[in-house]
Amino acid sequence: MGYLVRLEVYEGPFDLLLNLIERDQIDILDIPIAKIAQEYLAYLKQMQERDLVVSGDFLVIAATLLRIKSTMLLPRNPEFEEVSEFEDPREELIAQLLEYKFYKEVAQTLVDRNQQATAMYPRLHYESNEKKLPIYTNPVGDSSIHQLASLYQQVLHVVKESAHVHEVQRRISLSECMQELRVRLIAGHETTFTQLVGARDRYHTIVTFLAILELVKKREIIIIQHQDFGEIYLELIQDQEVVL
Amino acid sequence: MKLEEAQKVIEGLIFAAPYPISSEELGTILEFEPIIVERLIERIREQFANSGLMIRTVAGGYQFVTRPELVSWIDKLGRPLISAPLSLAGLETLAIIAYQQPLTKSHVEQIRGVRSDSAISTLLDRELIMEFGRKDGPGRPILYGTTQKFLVHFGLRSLDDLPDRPKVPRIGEISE
Amino acid sequence: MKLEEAQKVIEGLIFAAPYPISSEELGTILEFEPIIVERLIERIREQFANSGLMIRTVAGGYQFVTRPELVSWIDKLGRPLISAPLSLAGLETLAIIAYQQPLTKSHVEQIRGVRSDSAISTLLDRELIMEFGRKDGPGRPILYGTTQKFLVHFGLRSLDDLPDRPKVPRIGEISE
Repeated sequence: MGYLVRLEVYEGPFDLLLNLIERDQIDILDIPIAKIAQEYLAYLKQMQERDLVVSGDFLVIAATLLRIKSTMLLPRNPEFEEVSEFEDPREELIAQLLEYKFYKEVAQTLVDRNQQATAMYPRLHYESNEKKLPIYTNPVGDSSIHQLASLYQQVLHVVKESAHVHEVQRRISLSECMQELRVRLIAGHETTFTQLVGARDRYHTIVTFLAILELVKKREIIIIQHQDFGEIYLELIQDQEVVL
Repeated sequence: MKLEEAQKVIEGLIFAAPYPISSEELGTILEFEPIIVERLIERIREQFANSGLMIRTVAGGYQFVTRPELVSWIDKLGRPLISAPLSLAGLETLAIIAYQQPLTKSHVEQIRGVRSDSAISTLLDRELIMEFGRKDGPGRPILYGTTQKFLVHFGLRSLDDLPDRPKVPRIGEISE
Repeated sequence: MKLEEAQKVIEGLIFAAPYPISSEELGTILEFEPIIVERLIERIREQFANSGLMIRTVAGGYQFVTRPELVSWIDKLGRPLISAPLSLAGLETLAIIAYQQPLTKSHVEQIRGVRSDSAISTLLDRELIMEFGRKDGPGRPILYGTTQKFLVHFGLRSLDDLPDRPKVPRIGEISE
């Protein structure tokens, strides 16, 4: 075991390149490729000597550096140069380096911003899974007060009509009501007291109530209430022959 | 440290502490006697007299909370926003409640001739109607009436601005 | 509602909201125009001028926080750090995503020059970035973007608070 020299760890090949450029105080826009390529490769060699894994990303850029270097060494064809604009083989790499450099600086800005932000303590909040009711941003939709008023007149008109009709309606008898309940219970859609009574008049409510009591007495149905003042459920007794 | 400065620090500590912080703890941090801390908290409370926030004493410590009278507003936080139109059933029910308030659900149903539970719960959700106490009598049913929001959204200053009620007798008078 | 009352409600709502609440959301709750809400918040800020608390504008909304100059006192509470500091790789990746969002992982890797799987999964875990759908094209790779938490974490009002991105000069322009 020899002596250990601490080897800088870089975030990636661009990080390493930028570091070499900064160290040598080179203008990033005019990189001496041969020199930088040599230093870059020397670093990779050091890494290998220390059994550090040199990732493929570093090798890709090494290859790029060498390619640029050789392109720049090639004598330029003067005929060619007359017609096409000379393209610097370093262009793409420099653009990449500049872009990376910018984000590296932003990363530092973020560190500073975070420091400022954490100097201000927010209140601690506790997560709550409580479901929230929605807010209606426009609770009446596009209805107007005139619509509301005319709707009210219509409703009252209907009430007035039906009030007259009601006078001549034949009233349902207890046995008819019991029969109606049997049918509705068999259909099975309405099984609670509230549903069966419905929104009808007082007479109908009383008759329905009496009909239910009668059906219980005849052992055709049972009534279940799970808690005081809770909903009352009606159930047909199984195996009971219901005469329709 | 000036008292003013100490007050600021106490406010910050009470606000940021993850639990109700006691005057002893505050005193330890500030190197003050707890009694001084308590006096400073009294002064802070005076300064927050007109704020939506207040310091309450709870579980042996102090804690910033919103004023209890704001609870109905705070409840609205984080609720999803919905802008769906109101159904005809809802509007019809609203019309009846607007003109006949306060009235019970069964009264509405008597007029409309159909069950109105869902219409009424929609109107409650939309905060266009609210409970106005209970009616005397069997079952003490809930009475409903329209809200401030109802007036705002129909552009009415008060219920007197409702277009004239048609000259039709009230439901109770019909059967006579 | 009187303006004084509205101010109290706004203070309460900003305090109680578990996220920075926007003037639009406050406006919806109060049935006020956002511009009115913003004016009222300015008035609240004046009234809190001598308090240990302040309202900061962050992530498109408002939030009560302790004043930055109190930080050394508040630190004494020993409140656990919300999160360990991010690695340089994480910060770099975050910076790229903040500017180029929505973008794919391979786009990030192209800019950084190295694989970024673990940086991205850390940022996802911390909820600083999230998936923003998928890109059309082969493999339909996931697109990433920054979250509201990102803005809060770095105390940014919006993405515009980040430094301007310089135009990358072309080499042709340079040599001149």
